[in-house]
Amino acid sequence: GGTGSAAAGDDKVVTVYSADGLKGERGNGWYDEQFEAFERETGITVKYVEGGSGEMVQRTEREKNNTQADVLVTLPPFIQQADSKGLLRGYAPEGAAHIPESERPADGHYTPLVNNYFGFIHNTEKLPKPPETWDELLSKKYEGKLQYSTPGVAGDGTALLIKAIHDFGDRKRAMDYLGALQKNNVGPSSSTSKLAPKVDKGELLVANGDVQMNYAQAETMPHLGIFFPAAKKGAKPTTFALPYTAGLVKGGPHTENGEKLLDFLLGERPQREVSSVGGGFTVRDDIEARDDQAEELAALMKGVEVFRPDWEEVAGDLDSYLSGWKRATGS
Amino acid sequence: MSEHTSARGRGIRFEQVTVAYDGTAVLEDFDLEVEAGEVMALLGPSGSGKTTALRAVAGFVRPARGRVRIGDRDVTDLPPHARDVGMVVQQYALFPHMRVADNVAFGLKARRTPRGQVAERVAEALEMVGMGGYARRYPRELSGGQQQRVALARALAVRPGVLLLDEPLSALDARLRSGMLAELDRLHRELPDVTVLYVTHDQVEALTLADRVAVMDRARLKEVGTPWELYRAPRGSFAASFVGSANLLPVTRAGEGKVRFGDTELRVATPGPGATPGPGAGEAAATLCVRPHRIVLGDGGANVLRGVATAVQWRGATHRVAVEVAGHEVVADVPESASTPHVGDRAAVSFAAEDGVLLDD
Amino acid sequence: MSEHTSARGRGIRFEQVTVAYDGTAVLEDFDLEVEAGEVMALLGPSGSGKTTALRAVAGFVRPARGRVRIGDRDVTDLPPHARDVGMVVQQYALFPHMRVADNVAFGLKARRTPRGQVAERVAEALEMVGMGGYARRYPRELSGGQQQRVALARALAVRPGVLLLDEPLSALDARLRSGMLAELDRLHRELPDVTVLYVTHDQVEALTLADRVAVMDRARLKEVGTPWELYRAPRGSFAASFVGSANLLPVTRAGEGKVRFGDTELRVATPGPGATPGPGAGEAAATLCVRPHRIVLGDGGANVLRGVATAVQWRGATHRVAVEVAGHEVVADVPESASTPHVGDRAAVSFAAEDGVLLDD
Amino acid sequence: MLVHTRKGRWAVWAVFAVVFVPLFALPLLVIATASLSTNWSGALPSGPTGVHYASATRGESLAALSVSLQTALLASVAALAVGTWAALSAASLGRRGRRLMDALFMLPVAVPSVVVGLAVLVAYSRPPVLLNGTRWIVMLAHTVLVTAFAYQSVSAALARLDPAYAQAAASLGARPWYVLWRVKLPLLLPSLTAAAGLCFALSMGELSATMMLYPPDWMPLPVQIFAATDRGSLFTGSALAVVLMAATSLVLLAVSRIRTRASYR
Amino acid sequence: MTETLASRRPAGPRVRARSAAQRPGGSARTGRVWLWALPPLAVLAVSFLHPLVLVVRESFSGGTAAYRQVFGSEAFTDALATTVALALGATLGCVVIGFALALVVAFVPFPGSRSVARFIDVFLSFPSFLITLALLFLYGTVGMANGLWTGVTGAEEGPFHFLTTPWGVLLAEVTYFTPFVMRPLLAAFAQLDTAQLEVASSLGARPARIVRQVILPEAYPALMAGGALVLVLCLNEFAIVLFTGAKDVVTLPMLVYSKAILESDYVSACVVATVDVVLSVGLYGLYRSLTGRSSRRARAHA
Ligand SMILES: Nc1ncnc2c1ncn2[C@@H]1O[C@H](COP(=O)(O)OP(=O)(O)OP(=O)(O)O)[C@@H](O)[C@H]1O
Ligand SMILES: Nc1ncnc2c1ncn2[C@@H]1O[C@H](COP(=O)(O)OP(=O)(O)OP(=O)(O)O)[C@@H](O)[C@H]1O
Ligand SMILES: [Mg+2]
Ligand SMILES: [Mg+2]
Repeated sequence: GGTGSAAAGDDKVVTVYSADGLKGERGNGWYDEQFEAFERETGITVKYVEGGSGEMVQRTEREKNNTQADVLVTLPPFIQQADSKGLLRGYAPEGAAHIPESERPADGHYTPLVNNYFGFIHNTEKLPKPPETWDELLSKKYEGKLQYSTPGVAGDGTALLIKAIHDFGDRKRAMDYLGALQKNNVGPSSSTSKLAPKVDKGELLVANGDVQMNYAQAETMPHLGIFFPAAKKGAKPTTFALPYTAGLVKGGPHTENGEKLLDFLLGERPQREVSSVGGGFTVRDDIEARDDQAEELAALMKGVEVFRPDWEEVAGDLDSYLSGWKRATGS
Repeated sequence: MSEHTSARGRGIRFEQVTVAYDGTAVLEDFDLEVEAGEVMALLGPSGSGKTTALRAVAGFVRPARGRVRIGDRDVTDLPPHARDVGMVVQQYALFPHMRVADNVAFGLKARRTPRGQVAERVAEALEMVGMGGYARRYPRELSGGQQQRVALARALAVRPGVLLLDEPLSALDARLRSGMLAELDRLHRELPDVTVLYVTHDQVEALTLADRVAVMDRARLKEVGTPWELYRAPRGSFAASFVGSANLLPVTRAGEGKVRFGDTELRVATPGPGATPGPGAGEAAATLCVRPHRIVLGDGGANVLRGVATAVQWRGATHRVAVEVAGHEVVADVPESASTPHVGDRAAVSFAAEDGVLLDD
Repeated sequence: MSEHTSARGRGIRFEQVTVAYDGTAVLEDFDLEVEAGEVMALLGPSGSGKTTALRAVAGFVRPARGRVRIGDRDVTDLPPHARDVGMVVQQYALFPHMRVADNVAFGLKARRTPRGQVAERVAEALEMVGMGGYARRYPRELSGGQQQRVALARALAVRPGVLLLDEPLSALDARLRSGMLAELDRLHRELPDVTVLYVTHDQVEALTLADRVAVMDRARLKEVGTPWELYRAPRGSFAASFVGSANLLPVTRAGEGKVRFGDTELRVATPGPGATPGPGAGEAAATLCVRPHRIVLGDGGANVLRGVATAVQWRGATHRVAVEVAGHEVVADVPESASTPHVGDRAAVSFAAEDGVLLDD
Repeated sequence: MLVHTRKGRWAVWAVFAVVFVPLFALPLLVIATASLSTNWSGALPSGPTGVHYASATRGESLAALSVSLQTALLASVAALAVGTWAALSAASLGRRGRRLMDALFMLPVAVPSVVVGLAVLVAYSRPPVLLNGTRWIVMLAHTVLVTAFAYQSVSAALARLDPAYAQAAASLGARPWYVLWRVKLPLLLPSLTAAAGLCFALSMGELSATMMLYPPDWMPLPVQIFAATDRGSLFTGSALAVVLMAATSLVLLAVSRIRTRASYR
Repeated sequence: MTETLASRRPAGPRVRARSAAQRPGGSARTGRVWLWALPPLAVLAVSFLHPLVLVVRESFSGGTAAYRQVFGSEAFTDALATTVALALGATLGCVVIGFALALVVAFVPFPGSRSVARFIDVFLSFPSFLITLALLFLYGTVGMANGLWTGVTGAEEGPFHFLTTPWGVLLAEVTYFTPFVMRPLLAAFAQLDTAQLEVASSLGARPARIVRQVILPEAYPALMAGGALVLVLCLNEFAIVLFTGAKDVVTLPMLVYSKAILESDYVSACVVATVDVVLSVGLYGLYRSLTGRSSRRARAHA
């Protein structure tokens, strides 16, 4: 992380560019613990830069001529975007075999590290029972009390589009719905994280979020509840995975160390700690976490259908998704 | 020149005014009354507190003690704009971003003079100071004297009840100055109710324009009186030497109407207004004041002093001759036409008994 | 006072210098030579271009035409700091962020005077202007006259070869002023190589301090000469009236040594240095200059004028008596002691033949 | 000195308070309060606590603070030097030259700082100058972003500077650089310190461009504040912000202690 | 306090004579002057102009197609209008409020007014998004202000709903940018010749007139310079807008951000950025020529 001191010995370092979320601001996040353990084990220091999920890709691309990063961690569809720009090179880390194949690309250019799910939040005080379906959100009582992050601006906003398209079955119906929702929507929000305090305060009744983050936030925000609206009455609530996904950067200065880091992070112990320390879900199917957090998280996800968007397609069609949404909502 | 109702008959009164900067008093227990319609000149050495006294009247500085009255109002706590004074400050302080005409119009507009009158009064004031042709200039495009005249016009234009002038003519040449003096004089005749407090270091200005003169020294008032009084019968040696030039001779009293200067006994007609011929007066030390122009060369007068000429200086209309008598330099201003001794010659000078004034100190 | 090598013998020469602001010339075809070591006083009405002339020497303003030389160097294109001049500007321009001592030390440090000497020379300069006790003050904490003296000390401290003084004593009272004049005089005797160009509007200053006086009017040089010449035998009426006061009487020539004023025939001894008794001179109009103090009351002189007293003004050492003669006001300065007529009385005044000077214009 | 009556002064101060409190005091107060709260769900916060400060003064945050301070110090000094130099030389140019300089030095603020960040990154991630991944690129970007402010303040002050002082100095034999150093710059000092403070504070708070640029071992505090708030840790973020502001005000205070006698008041 | 302030005398005379001749147009001299301007220009060129040129070049990398596309989009024109309107409004607000506050601090000082001025400076170091956040706690629908209101009146809802409108952005920008106006103003006020204020007041001018006719013209260059900065900064303010999140507040810098970062459309981002730069410079130029004219009127030749 930011040290302000001179870097350690040159070849005993690895540089990670990562989307934010896995590092604790009190030095107690998943990254914090794992990086420390990694250094203890291998003597390699991790240098870390974080930013928005899209930003990190942009930055890696802008630095192509003098690459600094060895490992890039970000969320879909940005990891796919990075790959399509040719920023990543293939590597199959040691633990990768335990990750379901459907979650990994054939060329092995990237691997999920920590699982996370898209979700919604509601104020448990003013709205004890969360809405079950999308349609309920059109009710008058949500006027000016509902907000979702802007698709195209915030990654989670894009995710909301994806879920809507999935739930409504096709793009047109999803867009029509979002157009109708606009009268209740407060307006764009660049960042999802800003929505949680608003919901907790009762400024908003409903907003979008992600499970790992909201779960962590609930610690300081007592009125926060997580839910997943269903496509229609009676249907199962749905969500999809938004895993933190890592790839090795092509031309990175310490690629070997990067490989070691990926191996380490996908190792058994770090993956076991994903839920207890990170509030997320392990990506390995051979590990079952048993700590309290893991059980609570599992309870949350109970009965929720997890679908898998075609990220390649999303990455390719993102522009048309966005223009469609803009047209529908008049933004 | 008709209306100036607000100005009627308002004098200035300083009551025990003390002004201090950082603890040192630069005006101390200052007591002075300027009567309504009077022109009072303030004379004094550089740094004696003249400007400070004016600033206290204008309200730029708050006395640490004492009160300032204008007319029957106690203005000590009043803001400057409510005091109806006009001031010309020593450094002019023209508004650099306004043209000359706007500078002069400023006070008029501030007092909401009807628009029609403003232009007329501005033109009038500028004409009065001979700056009619410069109305559209900016101050920085004027010479020093021109700037000063604009500052004067700016203060005159508002026709305040009280006019505070801080060396308003110091940057002007003698001719222009006497022209301006005549203008001020004329103005004062036209507006006899205006009270004027006037700082100057020019004797002629003080003597010709002022009804009375106040002499200051080191933050204190030394003496007040009509020019004539101060000139002819000053009380103290400070005022004597400051108003006009003076020979101040250390003498000892030698009986009624007589003093002794060195070896010479001199006759003096006036014992000095405040001289107290007390018990020891017979031998008491005193100071005799004789004006240089009252001293003539030669031994024709009642009192004759003999010595050696040490300097002769031509000063235009006069020669100033210095003669050393009994270890003291006695200065005489003699007409240019008189024949003067050479430096080093023995010379005698003399003066009439009534031209020697015995001072208090 | 020992070293000031750079200063040796450098005069100032204006060669056809023209300075214009926005197209109007404020100094026009100005030709003047100030010799090395000379003190030249610049006299002239407000706005006549005196300051501008000084600024041209200092390098603050570039002539549109003409050259300025200091010594044998053409400095017209030289930056101010390379000219070795010291200047006291009319508005002082003391550095507000420096204490008095630092202000005075500024020029010395700028010229890399050895550190040890700086303090000494600063103290000396401040002492000279009587500001020794104020070294640690900031300029804003000084009175007007004190600021001016600091400005003077600042210019004197560097002992420049050329000293440009723009009304350096205007804010001082008469006593202090004459003290400073004496100091300047002493300084000039000690440093005889310093060339001084001195703007003043004080006659006594000009006459007593200057070796020569240059009179300016409306951007042009009118007349140059020693004070005595200008006073006793001016050529033009402008200089005559500007240097000292003057009665300028319109007369017609009436033959050798005679002129006619109204009905009266007057004798004049000098035909005026440049008077050209040409063919028509017999009846030509001319101006006769008579100094007021050369006129006496009564008919004792060679030329007697009779009229009515119109004003009597007491001016301290003298009375100024105005007598209307043939529609003209003739002014006489008579000693205070003389008895004066009352206003409205018939009065006669007279002057000697040699006191009337016939002017060129 | 403008309002002389006691009543008038109180009236003015009342108006001042009415503008000042809701616009400036309250927002800051909110942040300060938030930094001491455990949660803020209703109109008022609850649960006074100091834990946020405990984490805000942790090693990593302190390192970030020191990074911010160093960056801001270097950037403001560099900006002040360049800006002052530019303003001084612009002042001696003709009207048109001055206009051109004005426009050029204004440009950096006319470009969205995101773009400045990206552009600088692009330009210095390729040979011959490789700055990305080093702290210098952050300092460079900050300098670029704040130079305009230094330039503006100084040239505005220069326009008001009375030429008589420089002239008097020159006539005393002072060479131009000496005049500059002993007369002009001291007279400009109030504006220079104002500009320095402005630059420093701006650099301390810069986020948009820094986000694009900062190398792993040079993370300024605002980035950390952003990271904290962005994951919903508002209160920790607030505490960090309070630390940031406290540090900034301390430095500003020090700068304002550079007393100058050139001010009349 | 007032006494001691009022009593300080100006040390400085203000001789403003400066002749045209003083800046001779000799080409040698001009050349030398430009030589002096060279070092800072070089620094600017290397550190900033060069990257900027890269941006502009990138924007033309596909010919003018990208431009045509950007100009054709409604989102762009809307953003353009919003950006300009917001910037103008915020500039006006900052100039007015900054001038008023600076006046009080400088001329009607109260104990601690200096620290208040410094306090306002601290906003400069505020990451601007935090202001939005703070305003949310204050004026949000369930914020303190509305909370107090409903608490006192018992009403259902408080009266403050402006946060998610452009007014919210305006408020945040005014809060954030006012120090940019105040700082140079306070510096300028500090150098005002007190004697002018005194004389004006003794000529009968009340405070309002003195402010208008004496102080304002003197401080005008500083005020306008501050205003110019704020204008340009507002045109490019991004974090505040980003974090306010209001339906109808999308500005050009936000467009740049979303294009460059999230849509990964660097070329369009460069196009919008270029347009933004041109807009900023254009508005700045317009502003300077408008204010410059009156400032020249106010201080001709200065
Ligand atoms: N910057 C300027 N722009 C236009 N005119 C100017 C400028 N500076 C001076 N002048 C004019 O030039 C003339 C000469 O000015 P200068 O300062 O030389 O006069 P001066 O003889 O020193 O007068 P004073 O005794 O009043 O100081 C004046 O009429 C003045 O108005
Ligand atoms: N702001 C200040 N701080 C400290 N002392 C001051 C201040 N202003 C003036 N003084 C001092 O107060 C004394 C009186 O000043 P004042 O200006 O009244 O003198 P003055 O009689 O007008 O002199 P001058 O004829 O030289 O103008 C001077 O000794 C001066 O140094
Ligand atoms: Mg004075
Ligand atoms: Mg002059």
